[in-house]
Parts: sequence; C-alpha cells; structure tokens
Amino acid sequence: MSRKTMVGGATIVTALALWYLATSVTQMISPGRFPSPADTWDAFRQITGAGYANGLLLDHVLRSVMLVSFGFLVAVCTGVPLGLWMGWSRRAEALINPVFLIIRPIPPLAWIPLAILWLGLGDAAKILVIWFAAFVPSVINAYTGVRNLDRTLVEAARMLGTPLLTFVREVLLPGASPMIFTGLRLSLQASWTTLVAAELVGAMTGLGRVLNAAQQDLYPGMILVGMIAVTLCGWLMTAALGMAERRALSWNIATQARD
Amino acid sequence: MGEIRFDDVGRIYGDRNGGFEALKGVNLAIADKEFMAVVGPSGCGKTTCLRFVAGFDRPTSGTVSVDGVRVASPGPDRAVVFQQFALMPWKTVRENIELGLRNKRLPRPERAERIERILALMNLTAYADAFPHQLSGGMQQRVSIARAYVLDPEVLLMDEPFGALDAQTRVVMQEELVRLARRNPRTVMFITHAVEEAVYLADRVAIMARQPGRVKEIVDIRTIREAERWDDHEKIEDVMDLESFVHLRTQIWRSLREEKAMEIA
Amino acid sequence: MGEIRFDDVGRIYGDRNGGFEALKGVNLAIADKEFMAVVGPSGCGKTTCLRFVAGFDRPTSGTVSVDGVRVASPGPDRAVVFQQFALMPWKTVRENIELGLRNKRLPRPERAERIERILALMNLTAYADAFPHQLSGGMQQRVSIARAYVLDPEVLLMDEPFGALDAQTRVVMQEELVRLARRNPRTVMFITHAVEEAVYLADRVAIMARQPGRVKEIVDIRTIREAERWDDHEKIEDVMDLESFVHLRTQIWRSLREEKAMEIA
Amino acid sequence: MRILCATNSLLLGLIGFSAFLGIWALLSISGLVPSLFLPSPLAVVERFIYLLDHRFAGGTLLDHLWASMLRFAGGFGLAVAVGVPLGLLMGWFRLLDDIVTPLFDAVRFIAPIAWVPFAALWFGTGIGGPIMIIFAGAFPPCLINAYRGAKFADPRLIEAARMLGTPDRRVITEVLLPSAVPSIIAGLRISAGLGWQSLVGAELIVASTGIGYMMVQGQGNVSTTTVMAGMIGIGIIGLIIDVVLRQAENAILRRRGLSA
Amino acid sequence: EAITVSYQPSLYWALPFHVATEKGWWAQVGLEPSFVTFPAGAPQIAAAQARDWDVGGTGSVPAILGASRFGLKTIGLTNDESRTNAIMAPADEIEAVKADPGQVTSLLLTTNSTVDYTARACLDSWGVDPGSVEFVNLAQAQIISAVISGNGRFAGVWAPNTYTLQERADYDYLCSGVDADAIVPGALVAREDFAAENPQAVRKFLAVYLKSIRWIRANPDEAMEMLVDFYSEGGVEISQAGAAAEFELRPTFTLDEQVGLMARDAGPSDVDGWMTRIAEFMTSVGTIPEAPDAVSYIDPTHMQGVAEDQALADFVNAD
Ligand SMILES: Nc1ncnc2c1ncn2[C@@H]1O[C@H](COP(=O)(O)OP(=O)(O)OP(=O)(O)O)[C@@H](O)[C@H]1O
Ligand SMILES: Nc1ncnc2c1ncn2[C@@H]1O[C@H](COP(=O)(O)OP(=O)(O)OP(=O)(O)O)[C@@H](O)[C@H]1O
Ligand SMILES: O=[N+]([O-])[O-]
Ligand SMILES: [Mg+2]
Ligand SMILES: [Mg+2]
Repeated sequence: MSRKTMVGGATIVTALALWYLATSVTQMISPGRFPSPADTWDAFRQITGAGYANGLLLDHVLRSVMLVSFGFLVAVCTGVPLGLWMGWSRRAEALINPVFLIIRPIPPLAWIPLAILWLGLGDAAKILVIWFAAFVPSVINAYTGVRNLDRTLVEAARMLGTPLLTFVREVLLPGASPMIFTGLRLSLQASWTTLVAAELVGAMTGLGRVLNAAQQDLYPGMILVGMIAVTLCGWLMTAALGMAERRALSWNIATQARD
Repeated sequence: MGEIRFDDVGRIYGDRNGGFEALKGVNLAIADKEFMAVVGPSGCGKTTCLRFVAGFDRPTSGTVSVDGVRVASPGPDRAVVFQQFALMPWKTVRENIELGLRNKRLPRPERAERIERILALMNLTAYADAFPHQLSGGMQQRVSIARAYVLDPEVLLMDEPFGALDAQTRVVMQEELVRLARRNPRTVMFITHAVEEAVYLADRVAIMARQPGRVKEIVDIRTIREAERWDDHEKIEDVMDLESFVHLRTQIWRSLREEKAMEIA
Repeated sequence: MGEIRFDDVGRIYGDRNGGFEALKGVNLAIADKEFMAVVGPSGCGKTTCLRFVAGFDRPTSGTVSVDGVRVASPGPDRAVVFQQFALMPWKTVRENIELGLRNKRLPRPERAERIERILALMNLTAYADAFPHQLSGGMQQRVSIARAYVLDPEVLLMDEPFGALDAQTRVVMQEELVRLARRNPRTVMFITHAVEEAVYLADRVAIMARQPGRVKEIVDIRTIREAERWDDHEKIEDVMDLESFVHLRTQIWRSLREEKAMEIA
Repeated sequence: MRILCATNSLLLGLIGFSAFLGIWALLSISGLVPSLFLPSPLAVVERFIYLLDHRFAGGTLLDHLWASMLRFAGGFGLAVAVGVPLGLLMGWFRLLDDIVTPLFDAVRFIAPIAWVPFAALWFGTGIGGPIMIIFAGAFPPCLINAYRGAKFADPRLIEAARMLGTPDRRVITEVLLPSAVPSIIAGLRISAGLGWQSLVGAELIVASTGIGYMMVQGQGNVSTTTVMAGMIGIGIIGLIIDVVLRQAENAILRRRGLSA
Repeated sequence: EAITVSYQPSLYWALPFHVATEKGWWAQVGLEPSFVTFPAGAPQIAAAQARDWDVGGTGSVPAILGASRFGLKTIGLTNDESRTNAIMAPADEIEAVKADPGQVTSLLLTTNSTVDYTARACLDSWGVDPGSVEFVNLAQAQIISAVISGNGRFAGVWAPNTYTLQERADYDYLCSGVDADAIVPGALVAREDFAAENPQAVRKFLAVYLKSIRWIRANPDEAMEMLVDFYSEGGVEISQAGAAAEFELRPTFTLDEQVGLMARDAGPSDVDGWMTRIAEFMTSVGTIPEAPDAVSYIDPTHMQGVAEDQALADFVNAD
C-alpha cells in the first residue's frame, strides 16, 4: 500500500515535471499544441473568475453532475431490471436479444440527430444520449450476474419453498449484485465519457459545453482544464459508488480482499 | 410418511432418439425413516436420481414418488444438503436457516425458538451472526444441515455432503450425523464415494453401476449393525476396526472394483 | 542425491512482530530415495513445508536444504505434483510433458524419446495429443505425474495429489504409484489427509500438529511392510485387510484424533 | 428455467424483432410521428440500398464505410499492439504496474472525443487524428483485460512452470499470455465496440469522409432516411466485428474445454 | 510541385478549386495539388498546426483564430459572404419581428463563427442588448434538425443552409450581414512557414484560384451546373433556385479588385478594416485574448506578386 502510493506519487510528480520541462523550459512542445502549466493556470483563473462558455467552473460542474447523475440513474433503473429479466428467463432473452444486438453497436453519438428531432434541445435529448451509453453495461452485467449465479443456490432456494418475490429480493438480486456493481461502474464511466457528446445538443452550460467551446476556440489551456474537471468529477462519483458497493457487498470476500 | 420409490426409472439426456441414456430401469424403495446410502462410480447417475426426488429434474420414463405421490416440484418436505453447502453468502448463519421457515410463514417467535434449538444442537450458537465465509468448511456444512433439519422434513437428501471436507473434519461430521440420525430418524438418501462412510452411516447401501446407470446390488447393514451393536462404540475408528465392519466394507469394495475393472478393460 | 532436511524451520506470516506463527521448530529428514508421507490436520503447515522444498517460499527461520544445499529457488530437480493437476489447459498432453524438457534444452529427438517412454509407462500413449479437458481427473493426474517423472528429478513433491479424484479412481492411482515408486525409487514427500493412503504408500509417515505447526511423531511403516510382505498383494483392499495394516492405520488415526479433540475443546 | 430448443428461441427472436419493426412501421405509417422524424423501415432500407451505389457526401455508402473501417483498423490495431503487451508486463512486473496505473486512472474518464482537439492539433484530421481518438477509446479495455488476465492467472500454473525451470520471459509467453487470452478477447470485444463508437464521434466532428460524416451531411439535408441508413450501416459493421470476435472467443474456449 | 489545399466541402467559395481541377489548370502552372476537406473551421485550423495542409480557403473567423494562435496568413479573399450569413425566421413572421426585434430572445447558432458575428451586428442594429438573448450553440446540421422539429424560432446559419431552411422550413432572411453593415469576407490562407519557404507556389495557387473566378463569372450557366454537381458530391442537394442564389448573393473578387482591397497605400486597407472588426468581435466574446494587428497576418504581397509576375498575370487573365 505505502509502496504503491509512493511509486504512484512519484510517477505523477515526474509526469508533472516532464510536462513543465517540455512546454515551459525547453519549449519542445509548442504552446499551440499542448498548454504549459502556466497556460492551464490562466485558463483556470479565467473560468473561475470571469467565466467561460456562459458560466463559472462551478456552474458547469454542477450542471454536468446533474445531467450525468440523471442519465445514469435512468439507465440503471431501466437496464438492471431488463438484464435481470433476460438473465432469468430464456424466453425473455430470446425475445429481446436480437433487437438489443442490433441497437447496441450504434454509438450514442449517432443518436444525436434523432435525439434532437424527437426530444428537442432540452435535457431530455441529452439524457437520451447518455442513456444509450450507460444502459448497455447495466443490462449486460445484470444479465451475466444472473447467469453466473451459482445454480445450487437457486436450487437451494427452491428446495426451501421460496416464493418468487422473496426469491428475487433475497437471492437473485444479492447473488447478481457483485456483477451489477461492476456494471454500474462501467455505466457511470460511460455516462461521463458520453457527456461531451450529449452536450453537443445545444447545451448552455456544462463541462461538455466547455470542452466543445474550447475546441471551437482552439484554446488548449481551457481544454485541459475541462478534461481535468471531468476526470475529477468522474473519479469522485466512482469513489462514492465504490463506498456504496463496499457497504452493500460486505458479505463478499472478493470485495474485501480487493482493498 | 416419507417413503421414496423409484419405479423403472430412466433418464435420457439430449434428444430423445440419439440421446445419452444416463439411467435405465432404476428400481429402488427407501422405507420410511430408513437411511439409504448410494455408492457407485462417477457418472453412474447418483446425483440424477437424487435430483428426481428433490424435484429439480424429471425422469424421461418411469416414476419417482414420495409417499405414493409422484414428485412434481421441489419443496421443503424434501430438504437437500448440497456438497458445496449452497449457503447464501450474503446472509448470516441465522438468516440462512431462517429463510425456509419464513417461506413456511411461521410466526416470528416460533421461528426464533426453532432456530435456537437447531443452532444449539449443531454447536453453532456462537456463530449465529457470522457470514458463511467466516466459517470453516465443516461449520458451513453444519449450517447447511441445520437449514435442512430445521424444516423438519419427511425426507433428507444429501449429495456427497462431506465430499468437500478434509478427512479429520469429515469423521467428526460423520459421527455427528450418526447421532442425529439415530436420535431423530428421517428418511435419508445419502450419496457418497467413500465406502466406509456408507457402511458406517446407512441402514442399507445401494450400489449403482454404469452404462446404463442402474441399481446393481443392495447391501443390508442394519441387521449386522444391530446384531454386532456398532452403536455402542462412540468413535468411528473403533467401529471401523470391527471385523464385521471390515467384512461389509470389503464386500462393497469388491463389487465396485469389478465395475472399475470392466471399465478399464 | 536427494536428501531433504528441515533444520529448526519456522515460518511467520504477516509482520514479524504481530504475525501468525504457522510453523515453529520443524525438524525432519527425508533420506535419499525414501518415501515420506506427511499427515496432519488442516492448516498445520504441510503445504507450507512442501513449498519450502520446492523453492516457492522461504522459512523465516531455520533452513531447508536438499543434499546439504540450502534451497533458493524452484527447479526441475525438485518436481512438484499439484492437487489440482496444474496442467496448462492450452497445451496437449505431449506439450505439457515437453515443457520441462524444452527448458532443459534437450535436443528434440531425445525429448521425443523420453516422452514416448513416460507416456507408455503411464498408459497415456493413446492420449498424447488430447487436451487436458478431454481427460478424466485420474488421467489428468497421471499426466501431471508424467510431467514430473520425465524430468528424472532427485526429489518428487506431491501435495494431496489424489485429493481431487473420486474414491475408485483414487485407489487405482495409489496402486500405480506404489508400482512406480517401488520400481523406480525417488525421494518423495507426499502430503495426504487419508491415513490409509499414507500407510499404504509410504516408508515413513510424519504426523504434524497445529498451533504452532510442527512434526509431532514419525511412524515407521517400511519395517513392518517388508516383514509382513505387503507388496506381495497386488490389490490395495487386500493390504488394507491385513491386521498389521489396520493396526498402523489406527495408531496414526488416534494420534490425529487427539489433535482434533484438543482443537474442539 | 426450462431449456428451450433452438427453433423455439429462433422463433421468439423473430417475434421480438418483428414486433420492433412493426411498432416502428406503425408509428411512422400511421402518421403518429411525422416521417421526417421517423421514416418507415422500408424508406430507410430503400435509402440504404440507394446509397450503396449512389454517391452522397463524396462517396457511396460503401466508400464511407471503407474509409471508416480503415481508420478503425489503424486505431484498434494500435490499441491492441500497445495495450495487450503492456497489460501483460504490468501483470508480471509490479513496478511497472505501480507506475502506469495512476497515469492510466488519471485519463480514464475523459471521453475519447474530448481528445478531438488535441488529436487534430497533433496529428491532423486525416488519418492520424481519428486514429488517436479511436485509440483513446479502444486502449483502456485492451490494457485492463490483459492486465487482469495476467494478474488472475492461476498461481499454480505459474508455479508449475517455474518448477519446470521456465525462465521469466517464457513464463510470460507460455503461461501469462495464454491464461489471459479469454480475458483479452473479452477485452477486445469491449475495445472494438468503444473504438467504433469513438470513430463515429471523431467523424461527426472532424472528418470529411466516413460514415459519421455522411450522417452529418444527411442531417444537414434534412434527410432522416440518410441518418438512419448510416446508423444501420454502423450497426451492421459493429455487429459483424463483435460476431467475429465472439467466434474467436468461442473457438478458444472450446479448445480449452470451457464452454462459452 | 506538390501542394496540399484545404477547404470545406459544399461551400460556394470552394467551387473554383473544383473548376480548376476539371479544367486542368493546376498542371498548367506546375502544381500537383492534393485536397483535404474539413467540416468546420476549427478542425481545419487545428490541422494546419499538424501540417495537414499548406494553403486553402476558410471563413474569416477561423482565419483570425489561426492568425492569433498559430500565425496563419491571410493572402486573399474568396468571396463576400455578408448576404448569406443571416438570422433566419419563419417567413410569415418576418415583418412582425422586424417591427419588434425584442421578440428575439433565443437564437440557435454556431457560436464564435461568422454567423455569430453577423447576429450580434444585427442585434446591435436593432438596438437589442445581446445579453438579453440566449445563444444556443449548435453545429449547422443540428440547427436544421432543431428548426425542423420545432425547437427553435430563430436560427443563425450560413449558405447553403439558408436555402435549406427556406425550402424545407419555409423560413426567410430576417437579417443578414449586409443589413447590419457587417462585412464577412471569406479568406484565402496559407501556413506561415510554407508561405515563407514556397512563395512561388503560393502565388501559383492564387493564380489558379483567380483564373477560376474569372471563368465562373464569364460562364455562369456552365458554372451553375458544376456547382450543383460539386455540392451533391459533398452531400448537399441544392435546388436550382438555391444555386442561382449562391451566384447572386456572393460577390467574388478578381485579381485587380483583390489587389485594390488589400492595398495599404492610404492607411489600413479595406480588408484590414473588415477583418479587424471581426477580430474585435472575437475578442469581445472571449475567443481570443486580443485582436491581432491586421498587418501582422494579412499579407498582400502574394497577391501583388501574382499581379507583378507577368506570366502568372497572363495566365489569370487569358481566356
Ligand atoms: N444436463 C446433463 N446433460 C447431459 N448429460 C448429463 C447431464 N447431467 C448429467 N449427465 C450425464 O449423466 C450421467 C450421470 O450423471 P450424474 O451427475 O448423475 O452422475 P453421478 O453418479 O452423480 O457422478 P459423480 O459421482 O461424479 O457425482 C453422467 O454420465 C453425466 O455426464
Ligand atoms: N500466504 C499466507 N498468508 C497468511 N497465512 C498463511 C498463508 N499461507 C498459509 N497461511 C496459514 O498458514 C497455516 C498453514 O497453511 P498450510 O496451507 O501450509 O496448511 P496445510 O497443512 O497445507 O492445510 P491443508 O491441509 O488445509 O492444505 C494456515 O493456518 C494458513 O492459514
Ligand atoms: O466556420 N466558419 O466558416 O465560420
Ligand atoms: Mg454426483
Ligand atoms: Mg495444504
């Protein structure tokens, strides 16, 4: 643990030092191609002071966190039950899978034109785009979780005369939950990585909007600030999810061993 | 109240024409409160037979019935003890044992009382709130047996319940099971690979053969056990040193070895 | 040429102050070409001891040496047969056996010849190009033994090699191992939970005890075996019926049971 | 969970698929949704077939798909070529693991298309830029799955190899790599999916060929059929890539006696 | 002599490249062009930094952005886009809105672009405070989707999207650059280091472009047909009316006109003035920190070089 932190810390510090050296001291990388630490700091000062792309950094962060959370929740609330159902019932799987297989490879971005046509420029369209990205991992992992559920546990429950509702709540759901949580992590990550695309849909504020604007402006410092903000937000939300996971899966030896 | 009958039972896997005949013409009757051990080479269909009684699977021909009623689905009157314990890892020992009672809609105080009693009987009281992964294999198997016993089932089905335990733990469990079975007799179908275990525990031992799977021979143990008063000995190794025991064991061994020899030839 | 010595060996897991003392003061000498079985309750440190000899781990105190040289790292002079076979599932039987020979940089014709010989010896010739998953457990273990034997090692280390096999297959393997060991003696360290197996196979049996793990008693088998001419019997159940065998087995059983009793108390 | 026979599940699949098409057709034909918003399946298929041999936005549908495929092959190939070996090495050498992991964690949440501006600045928008964007999408699963595959290789197999006198370098190729193969292929499937998605993103924004670009142009012409024909093209190629990888996965698992 | 030429497809000012290729004029001056196209100005400028291209045409906003960030040189004009950068509105509401421009509270447009500049000039001319208007940033194709699906009333677009809205959504011009006195030129640009190292190639490039312009003016019917082909090649289906409008609404400049517009004999040139206003707009919305000095990036020497090089001038003016 401590060794890991040390090497990790040293790596980060080295990377920062190399960045500074390459952009600011030796000018090996021209500031037009990649921002120097000073450029980045200036961009940060601008977005926290005067604002950029219609808002201060905090406005953008709050807006994006809200959007991501909402899209993520919608995806989870639809994806997990569908995955559980497909995992449990071969009939449901046979019925749904072909459609799922055909729609799945279509990238969330490709839905943008239709999302605008269908839902306009409001949050609904953005959430639809995020949903397309976050939905798939939720379904697949819930499905796999059920399929990998120890068959003897299912039989044990049946032998104990467990009624369906109790079975779903006390066997199926907890049994699949390690996989479901893996799916949630992937869904969350997908939500964040789709944010930039979602905010192509006429966003007024948001980190995706910042990145889009900075891209239009060819403003490398601001692009980097946007990227760092996205990373930190994604990281924090994943950490929160990890805590929820550890609580929910306290019975699971594997999760405990991981830390 | 707990009589199991196999009448000309067959099971074909795969499609009905070109399939693999796992069982053919199995006839077996386990009397009420009888402890029947089933031994036989790997793949002879022991587990398949047990799953019929449990209601997890159905024969493709013949009938399996309990108390004259054809088995249709699993239920708490036929409790199963699995080799890999099959405890819910997300439930504590108490919650695992409680699930079957809750399904029976027993009132809470009665549930609590029955759980306390079985925990005490199985030496588990101190571990009531532990999770399965915090217990040794032997203790997990004890929980699994407690979960079955607490339902007070007519029939107990055990598929190599001690197969995953180490040899020392195994004998302890065997001795405990003997005590439990003698004090509180139930109809038991007990699958094992270990001939000594079968002889030590059972009233009768059914020997199965392969290709197709069938019951080849049934050896009566009870008569000799009672005649030679095995149950007066407390420890398994004392019983195992008895000549009557060694004799029965070797008889069953030879019968199984024949099978093995035929197979290798 | 293959003598194993444990001198005052200790092993502490975790940090050196507050750690868990898995082994303490283990002394054991296995003579060249001797077959030493090690029995003991679960967790007493049998595997840990074997891993020292294999070079996978090191004691925190004392020394483990082979032929007077302290063991530093794993090597083909000390071949290991694992309980779970540990065959590479992506290699055929032949390729699995060949890996060690290739590492030794033997020329191809010699490799081929040695592989053919060991395949024939282990009754595996017909399966040379099969993948492990296409073989039964017993055959997989035979491959694993062939992989070890083909290296012609000074020392063979076996950690419950038959633990994953069913009872009938197990006795066949035991008989084969006895034949192999008598014909082609090697220094063997053989860990098992099955007392009968230890008595049947070994020249001496080391009984270990727990907390901390140590060698509690060593039982000589060879003297009696040779005196009573066990090896004249071809089948294991014939040997197991002999009174001398039953006597030794029960002696070791009692010694182990004492341990178990202490633990539960 | 009763086992359904193959024909039965095929039938159910057909039912599900027909229901999907039926609802779609009903919505557009009944006029509930204007055909500009949701053209009928037939109109989309017609447009799809038309685009196969008529040029639109600089090429036929096949030209666009081909341009996209080339970019994809470059970015995905690079991701595999770098990610898999690096992952395996990280699984064996702890120092490398400790060094790479924090850097990797630092960039995980950044959308591949967020790299668009830097990709354009560094490599242009012809081939290099899109390849970098696809790489950004496809690289993480390659690395992670190779790493996990190596990390979770059965330690007994590693010990078996070591006791057979196998040198370090060969342990990686003879044990870690084959152990990780199922995990790597699973990773490749995810990685191909993400790479393909990033590709479309890149083309929507920076390129002026390729299937994504064709869709933007379709949108500009208010040709919803073109947009949806493009989606179908993307979907089909994505599906083909996944099917090919899944076949490879099944073949390898079967060879090892693990059912897929 | 190899040269990489960049442009955005399906834009009127790129037609001369197409014409020159069809007519084989590149070879006549000894250039071997290869073409790269970009869907928008920003990636085009970014790609210059990656040396993806040497010369080309682009909007004035990207030209200034490139000048400010990477020293991109503006070496000539493509056309005057002032009439085709416009705020569009439903045709039947035009009069009412013109009477009360305060109704414009939300605008779909591509921000930081020429149409953003135009729109702000329009608001200014109406006396509407831009702060009271919500600018919804969308790519051009998405603006069309949004308008068609009824998710926006006022849209800032440039040609040919203006025609698409006219024909598909029954929209019309509410206010174009001309109405607001905002001149929006299109720029011919060159990478600084390429121009410094290959001045003659840059001049040949200009000569070919100017010769095409001359030809287009002289042969409007044939050119119109080529335009329709050229657009459909780029994925834009334009009607005859739309094509006609392109010719009508977008003035181009001959060699002599360009030399004149870029001349600094009497203080800053016309082009300097137009571009500087746009640069100031870009500064005001925070795209660039300060407006670059026109003299630093508008480089008339190449245009003059063409005029002074007798061979090239003859080439441009030959029929
Ligand atoms: N679902 C199935 N599909 C096809 N064949 C099966 C299936 N289940 C069992 N079999 C086959 O039926 C035969 C009997 O299997 P069963 O599991 O009952 O044997 P067993 O006696 O319990 O063996 P073991 O001692 O190894 O547990 C075996 O040959 C097995 O391969
Ligand atoms: N890596 C480890 N870290 C901490 N404790 C360990 C580790 N490996 C083994 N132990 C402990 O050391 C003791 C001896 O373990 P070992 O595996 O040698 O026992 P064993 O006699 O082989 O048991 P079994 O019969 O169950 O295989 C056990 O208590 C075990 O929990
Ligand atoms: O992108 N523009 O041409 O303004
Ligand atoms: Mg079985
Ligand atoms: Mg062990």
